[in-house]
Formats: sequence, C-alpha cells, structure tokens
Amino acid sequence: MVLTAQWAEAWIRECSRVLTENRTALMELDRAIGDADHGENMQRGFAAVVGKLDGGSQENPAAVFKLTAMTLMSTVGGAAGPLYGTAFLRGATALGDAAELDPAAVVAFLTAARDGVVARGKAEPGDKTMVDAWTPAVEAAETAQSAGATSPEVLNAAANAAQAGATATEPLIARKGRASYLGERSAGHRDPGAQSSALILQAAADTAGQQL
Amino acid sequence: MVLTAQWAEAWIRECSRVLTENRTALMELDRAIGDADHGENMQRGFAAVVGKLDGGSQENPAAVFKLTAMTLMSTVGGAAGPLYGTAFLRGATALGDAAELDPAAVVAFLTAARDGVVARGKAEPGDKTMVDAWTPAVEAAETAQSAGATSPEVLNAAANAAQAGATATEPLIARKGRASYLGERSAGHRDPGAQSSALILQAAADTAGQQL
Amino acid sequence: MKKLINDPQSVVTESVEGFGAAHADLVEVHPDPLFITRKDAPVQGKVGLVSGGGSGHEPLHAGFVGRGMLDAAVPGAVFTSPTPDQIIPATLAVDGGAGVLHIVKNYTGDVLNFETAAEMAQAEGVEVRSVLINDDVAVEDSLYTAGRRGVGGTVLVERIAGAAAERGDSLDAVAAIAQRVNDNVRSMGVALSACTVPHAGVPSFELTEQEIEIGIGIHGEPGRHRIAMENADGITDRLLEPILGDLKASNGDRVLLFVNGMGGTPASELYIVYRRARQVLAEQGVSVERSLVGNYITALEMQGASISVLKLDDEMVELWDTPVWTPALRWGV
Amino acid sequence: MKKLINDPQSVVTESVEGFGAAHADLVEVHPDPLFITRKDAPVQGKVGLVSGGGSGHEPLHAGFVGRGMLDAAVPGAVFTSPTPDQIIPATLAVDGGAGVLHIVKNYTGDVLNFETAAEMAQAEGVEVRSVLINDDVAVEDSLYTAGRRGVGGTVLVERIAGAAAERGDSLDAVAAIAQRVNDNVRSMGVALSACTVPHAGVPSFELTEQEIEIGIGIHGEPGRHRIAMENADGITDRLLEPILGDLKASNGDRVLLFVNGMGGTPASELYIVYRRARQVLAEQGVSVERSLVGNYITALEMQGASISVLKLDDEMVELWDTPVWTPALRWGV
Ligand SMILES: Nc1ncnc2c1ncn2[C@@H]1O[C@H](COP(=O)(O)OP(=O)(O)O)[C@@H](O)[C@H]1O
Ligand SMILES: Nc1ncnc2c1ncn2[C@@H]1O[C@H](COP(=O)(O)OP(=O)(O)O)[C@@H](O)[C@H]1O
Ligand SMILES: [Mg+2]
Ligand SMILES: [Mg+2]
Ligand SMILES: [Mg+2]
Ligand SMILES: [Mg+2]
Repeated sequence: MVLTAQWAEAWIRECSRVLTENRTALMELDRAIGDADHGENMQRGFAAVVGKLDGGSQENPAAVFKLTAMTLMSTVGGAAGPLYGTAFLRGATALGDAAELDPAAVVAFLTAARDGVVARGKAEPGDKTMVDAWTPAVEAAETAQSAGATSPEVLNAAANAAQAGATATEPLIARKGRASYLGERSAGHRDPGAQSSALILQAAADTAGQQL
Repeated sequence: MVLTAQWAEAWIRECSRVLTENRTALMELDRAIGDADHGENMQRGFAAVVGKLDGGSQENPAAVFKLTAMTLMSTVGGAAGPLYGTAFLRGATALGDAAELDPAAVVAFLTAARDGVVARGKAEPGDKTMVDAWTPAVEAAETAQSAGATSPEVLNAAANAAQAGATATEPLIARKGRASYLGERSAGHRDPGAQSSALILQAAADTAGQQL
Repeated sequence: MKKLINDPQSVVTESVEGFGAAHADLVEVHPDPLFITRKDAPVQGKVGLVSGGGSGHEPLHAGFVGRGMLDAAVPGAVFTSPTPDQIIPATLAVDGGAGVLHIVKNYTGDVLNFETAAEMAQAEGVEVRSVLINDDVAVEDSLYTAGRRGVGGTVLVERIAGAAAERGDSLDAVAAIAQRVNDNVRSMGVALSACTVPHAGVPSFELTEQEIEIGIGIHGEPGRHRIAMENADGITDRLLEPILGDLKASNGDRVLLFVNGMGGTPASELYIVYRRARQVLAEQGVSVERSLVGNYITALEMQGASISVLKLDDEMVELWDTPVWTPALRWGV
Repeated sequence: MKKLINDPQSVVTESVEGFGAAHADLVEVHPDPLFITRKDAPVQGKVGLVSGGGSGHEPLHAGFVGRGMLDAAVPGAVFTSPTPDQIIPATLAVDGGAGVLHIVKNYTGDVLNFETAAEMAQAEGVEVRSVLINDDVAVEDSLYTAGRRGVGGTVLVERIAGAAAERGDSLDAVAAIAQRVNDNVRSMGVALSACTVPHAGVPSFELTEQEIEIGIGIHGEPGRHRIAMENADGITDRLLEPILGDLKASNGDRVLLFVNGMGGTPASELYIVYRRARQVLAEQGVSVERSLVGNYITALEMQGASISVLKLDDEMVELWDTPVWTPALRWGV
C-alpha cells in the first residue's frame, strides 16, 4: 500500500480493532504491575478516534494523526493518553503536509513520536515503559531505511523491533510510571504500554503491507 | 445429690462448662436463623456468673439463682439475657428461703421460670423459641412429681422433655424473635434458645444426679 | 476473616475508646458499664434522648451523640443488645429534669432490655418514655410476630426528635414527633455480601457470586428472599416498590430520601442507587426535599445498601434543618 | 464481581449524576466534558482550587467541592486520570480573576494531563499554579523513579489550601501553604483485601486469608510488601513507623492524625487503629491536636486503611478550623 491518508486511516482503524482484541490481555498486564486499566483506556481512546474518522476523510496523513492525537489526549486519560497523544502530535508535525510517506518520512514520523514520548514522560530506555518499544523501533526503522527498504518494509522492521523490545521489558525493574511503585516486584511482568506500542506499530506494518 | 445451695452452685458452674463446650454449636444454630451470637452471649453470661459465685458462697438456692439472674441480665444482652434473667429471678422467688428443694419446689421453680419467660417474651408454644423447651419440661416435671419421683428424677424428666422440645422446634416456622424475620425460611433449623435451655436443664439433672 | 482488630472480645471497648479520643470535644465515654454521653450532659431542662443497641452499626448510635441529636448511646456487644445495667446509668446521666426518651429499634433483645431499664430508671425517679422504631418493610408486621425491624428510619428519628428536644419541646412532644417520624418512614435493604461477626469468625450467611439477599437486616440476618444479581436500577426498584406501597406515597408528597450504605459499599454506588430512586420518585410525582447519602447505619463490612423514604411535613423539615453537631452528622454549626 | 452498578461504562457518569442531584444546593455538575464546580463558581477575587484524578476514591475529589475547599473537581474514569479537555474548562470555570491552583496527586497520568491543561489554560489567560502531592512513604522517592504517590495528604491539602483561598490569600500564598502542608504530611496504607475495577471485573490483586499488603496505593496497585496478617495494633505500628521516621516528628510536635478507610472497612475498625496510633504518638511526646477518622480517600470497596500524620503549625490549625461546607466535610456552617 502506498502510505497515503487512506493508509493512515486504515492504520488507526486497525489499531482500534487490535486493541479491542487485546483489551483483556493489556488489562491483565496492567493488573500485575499497575492499576488494571490500560486495555480499557486504549480501547476507549481508539474507538473514539474511529468515531471521529467516521465523520469525514482527512486530507493527508498528518491530518489523520493530528486528529488521532487530539482525540487520544481527550479520551484515554491516565499516563498513556498524554504520551500517545504527544507521540501522534509530534509525529504528525514531522510529516508536514506530505500526501504520501516515503521511507525517510516514516523514519521521521517514528523518531518524532518517540522523542515526544521521552520529552513528556522523561523515561529512559530500560525504565520499563513504552519507550522500550519505541526506541528499538526507531533504530530498526533507521537501519532498514539506510539499507534501502520500502516504507512498508521500514514499518515492518519497526514493528518487529517494538515487539522484541516489549518482550524484553519483562525482566526489567520499573523506574517510571505506576509499576515503579512495585520496585523489584515489577520484574517478571511485561510492561503494558510497551506491549500496546508494539501492537500499534504492528498494525501500521500490517495495513501498510496490504495490497490495494 | 440433695438440692441445696451447693447443688445450685454446681448446676450453674456446669451450665458454664456445657455452654462453653456448645458455644460454636449454638452460634451455628443462631447463624442459620438469627445473628450468630447466641453461643457467645450465653458463654459470656454464665462465665460472669461463675465469676460472681467465686466471690463467696450463697446461703440458699434462691440466693444462687438471684445472683445468676442479675448477672445474666447485665452481661448476656440480646433477647436471651432478659429472658433467662427473668426465668432465674422468678424461679428464685418461687423458692423462698428453702435450704433444700423437694420435688414440689423443683416443679414450682421450673413453672415460675417458664412463666417468667412467657411473661417477658409473649411467645406461645409453637412459636419456635425457648418456650418450646421450657413448656414440655414443666409438664414432664409435673407428671414425674405427681408420680412420686425424687427431685433429681424430676429434673431428669424435665431435661429429657426440654431436649425433645428443642429438637421438635426444627420444622416450626418462627413467630417470635429474630428468626421470625425469615418467615418460612426459618423451618428446618433448630431454635438456638430452645437448645440452650435444654442444655441448661440437662446440666441441672446431671449435677442433681451426681453422688456427693 | 481479616479485620483491623486486636481481639474479638475487645472490639467494642477499643473502638469506643478510639472514638472517644477522636471526638473528645463532643462526647464522653463512660467505660464501665459502657455508655457514651454528650460532653455537656445532662442539659438542664432539656429532654434527654437515649438510644442503643448491638454494636456493628457504626456510626449508629454513638456517632449521633451531640447537639441536636442523642444525649447518650448505649452500645452492646456486636449485634447484641446492651443490658439494663448500661442503659439505666445512661438514662440517669442525661436526665436534665425534663425526662428521657428511649429510642428503641424493634428487636426482641433491644425491647426487653430497654423495657427493664426504663422501669428501673422510673423507679429512680426519672420520667421515661419509649418509642419503638419499626420501619423495615422487608418484614411482615403482625400481632403474631416480633413485628417489623428498626433500620434506617432510626437515624431520621434520632435527628428530628433530637432537634425537637434541643428547641425545648416537652417529653410528650418529643415522643410524639419521634413517633410521627417512625409512622411516616419505611425502609428496605439489600445485601450483596455477608458480614462476619468478629466473635463468630465466619460470614453470617453465604451468597454466591450470582445471588443477592433482598430485604436484609442490619445484623446479617437473612432477608425476605434471595434472588439472582441484578443491576443497580433493578435492585433500587425492588427496594422502593414495597416502601412506596406501604407508605402510600402519592403525587404531591414531599419526602426525605435516605440511601444508606451497609459498610462495605463505596459511596459511588450509593449515588447510583440514589439517582435511580429519585427517578422513580419523580415519575410518581413525589418530590425529594431533603437527602442523606452515606454509611449511617451499617452491618459491619457488609456490601449492600438500604433505602429509607420519610414523608415530610413542614415541622419535620424545619427540625431536620436545625443545627446538628455530632461526630457523624453535622451542619449549621 | 457484585456491585451496585448498571454498566461498568456508565459508573462514573451515573454516580456523579446522583451526587449532583443529592447536593444540588452546593455543587453543579457539568456533564460533557465532565467536571463539578461549586454552585457559586467563579467566586470573584478568590483563588480557584481545582483537583481531580481517577474516579473510585470517593468522596475525593467531588465530595470536597464547596465553600472552604475545592472550587472544581475533575473525575476521570475509574482509576484513570482525567483528560485536559475536562481540566481546562474546569479551570476556566472557577477563575475569579485571582488565578487557579491545581492540586495534583503525583501519578504520571495525573501529572501529564494536568500539565497539559495548565499550559492551555495559561494560554487562555488564566494564571495557573500547580502543587504536587506526594505524601506516601510506602514508595521510595528518587530522581530516577516516578517519586512518591499522593494519597491521604491530598484531603488535608485541599482543606487547608481551600481555607486560605477562602480568606482571600493570593495565588502565590495559597500555593505556598498547599506546598507547606504537603511537605509536612506523610501517609501509609494497608490492604486486607483487593478492590475490583468495574471494567476489569476481577480483583486488582489476590490476597489469601492470611496475607495483607503493606504500603498499598489507592488504585489497587500492589504495595511495599506482603506480610502475614497481624492484629490492628501491630499493623498500625508498621504504618506509623515509616511515617514518623520520614516526618522526623519529635517530642513536642503537634500533629493532625488522619485515619482513613479504604472503602470496605467499618468505622469501628478505623477507631481501633486510631486508638493505637494515638498511643504511639503519645509515647513519642507528639500531641494530637486535630483528628479526622473516616472514608475520605478510598479505593472502591477495598478493605484497609491508611494513616496520615500532618505536622501542624499555628496557621494550619487556624485554617483547618475555619468553616467548610462540602458534601463530605462540613463544620462551622
Ligand atoms: N514516564 C513515562 N514514560 C513513558 N511511558 C510511561 C511513563 N509512565 C507510564 N508510561 C507508560 O504508560 C503505561 C500505563 O498506561 P495506563 O495504564 O493507561 O496509565 P496509568 O498508569 O495512568 O493507569 C505503562 O505501561 C508505561 O508503558
Ligand atoms: N419473644 C421471645 N420469647 C421467648 N424466647 C425468645 C423470644 N425471642 C427470642 N427468644 C429466644 O432467644 C433466642 C435468641 O437469643 P440470642 O441470640 O442470644 O438473642 P438475639 O436474638 O437478640 O441475638 C432465640 O433462639 C429464642 O429461643
Ligand atoms: Mg494503568
Ligand atoms: Mg442471636
Ligand atoms: Mg443478637
Ligand atoms: Mg490508571
């Protein structure tokens, strides 16, 4: 698929589907080391974005992501709401009014999104947060792009790295977010936000990889 | 045993022992159709009476029963406290200052006690209360006495009848006390107060039957 | 059973001791025999109000001792009525010369113990009247039963009669208004889970995840019937129906709506029940003039709620609004 | 999970609707986006106080909206911080020209959402300050963590800062006293049982009959460690030790002692904890000048309690005692 506004919409709709499917799993992750609401929050937020998207089509990818950002910010709440909101907002800004995202634009989007999360949440890699999904995703995307990959290929590399990063949060001791209150007892559980980030990036790759 | 003040004390001490032993069983009966405190209340009350008896010996049976009445009244609480208090008080009054209870005195004691319970609680036979233990006990005692039984034998007849009466409360629908709130759901459970009455009268018979 | 207690035998005394220390400006705890009075008792010339009953229903009754409500509270063991040797000195302690009103919830134990105490206090020269609270429509009332139980309405009687006493009404007048409130209030409760009496150590009854007990009492006594779990609106409707049926509340009536928590139910849920109750009352043209929502008469940690509806008249509203200053209910001062 | 609710999705809106109806004399509910203000907001010339956070901690925060406390409360979904689109209009609605103070419990979500809202409200011309509440000594504080959580101290900050705003203090002064209260209060909690988030439907954690969770948060987040059940005095000692250690309370200090219920614990048990806490403080020569005992910041129906100790100075006492009139805290008026 060419990464147009149409793709951007398809991605976000796919996010809503996937997060609904994974609602309980994300709640369970959050129940273990947090407050058991991450799945609910993400489902609610992306369902709201889909509602907004149903209202009319957007002119370019950045417009879709801005709408996504604003809606997540006002419907997710918790830590994840402002973090994902900032990620999509900064990502959108990095795209300007491009109608189609080439591999460099995809990398720019992911980098800006990750930087947004870090700027808001002040977490470092290894703190057992969604940053541990986004950072390897950005790195993998850069590597793929330098190696001449297509946009869908870049997203695919990012998604795989994000999932690996999410899985790798399991042994970590949390230092940010609610899980940090647990101290050493947070080890042995996957970070819910890292997992939802991996799901979101996988949705991007999946929709980008589809034939149209 | 001759039914002197010494016997009266022995009876009350035996009540304390038996009610402690049956504390949980009485609580369970009360849990089913009441508020799960009857065993606790009775144990607390008779333990307090024993404490009072330890303070010095009483001159006649009536004095023991008056002390018992006042102490039960001020330590048992609930429905059982005033009812047993009245029973022992009226029973004591019926004895005058007799030093020893002959069969007629035993019947007079039991009759006055039962009448006291009825006067206070206004329950009729068949209402599923302690009256259903006391009334057959009084009747059996009268019959035994007319037939020329000894005091211990009269008490024994009363105790047996009381236990039969307590058992017979099982199918009844309660019309007085806390169990009455259950309506038909009170059927199928033995009344806790009838059971404690049977235990108390059995303790009387047991101590009276002992050789001294 | 996990409870923040030290010993089932000392629950009442330790709790009352803490209560007395926390509210030392308002109340005085008399430890043996145990009862609690207003700090400034007896108030000369004022009718004294005494209530009491088994413990485990906190803040009832001790939490309502203070200005504009009770003069004394007499706590028994958990769910066990207090004894005359507590009630008598409490009665004597709050007699300011104008007599004392006993507010007694209609349970055999409470009735018998207060009856005895009243007789004996009278013998000591105190004029005593009693009013029996029996507002629980879950229980069938008949000459041949123990009659209806006293539940949520007790709180409303204590407040309104307390206000009447505070303004200087005579013993007869205070007893009359207490009786009028009782005659005009109906209540019914529901349990979602049982409570555990500390000295019993096991729950007073068992409910599965799918069951609730409709018409529950405040002692963990079983209720009217057990039904499958329903949503809050459905449960509220089930509680209100017998209340309004028995109260014969109709178009144009003004009421006080009291949604009470049983101890283990969060305030948020009580407000969901309150919301529905208001809707139902509005549909029937009944106007809610005053409200009370919270844990006021509880059954230890039981999950559940009760609804009380009091048909108001002008005097009741006026008395309700006068200042009250107790540990658990306070306004206007 | 048995709860008096209709639908996990509508718990907050229906509960707030009922709350608004029950307290219509005091508060106004703005349904979309959802926030609650004082009936008379904005109060001209007065600093506005806004707090908020996830729902499920009732009466916090909406129960503290009114005279002498908060001007607005912003409830999120259960245990989920509210969003800027709620916080911004709440902030604008209570600005009486003297600026607005955000009282924010230190959770990442609350911090981020209030931060965004504050920026945007500033952009609309309202002066906004924020104070972060972080009184929970169960959590290690360090630059490299999310820091300590805001728990019981929040109630005390809202009351005392609310009193300062009511007497006409400037935004800087109100923010300063709020900060001072936060700096002088420490808290710690215990859970005997878990709570169940309505939309999750299963308990947030599991405790056996023999275990309790020490250092529990107010969101069913696990605590500092899990230990075997103990008696109330032992648990109280365990909660107080880190509080007093961190607060460095010493002989001659005057404190406010706040024993808070988590929602499912009866008042009687809170008073048993209060009793022991007073004993311990007395042994250390610390005098309890003010007290608060009850369910003020809860975690749904969780069984448990928290203790907060606030080191008082004269101004705090004076402000504490001024009239307050909110649905959940009222005196002097
Ligand atoms: N400071 C932070 N930086 C980055 N991500 C964070 C930070 N704090 C929390 N998160 C992420 O947010 C997730 C939790 O989101 P959610 O459960 O929706 O919010 P809350 O913790 O407020 O309930 C965590 O799993 C983590 O990935
Ligand atoms: N009106 C009554 N007349 C006679 N006995 C009664 C009456 N009411 C209750 N009882 C007896 O009291 C017993 C309950 O005693 P107890 O559990 O100690 O008091 P409570 O019901 O106040 O908890 C009942 O089992 C019954 O035998
Ligand atoms: Mg969460
Ligand atoms: Mg009983
Ligand atoms: Mg009882
Ligand atoms: Mg949350």
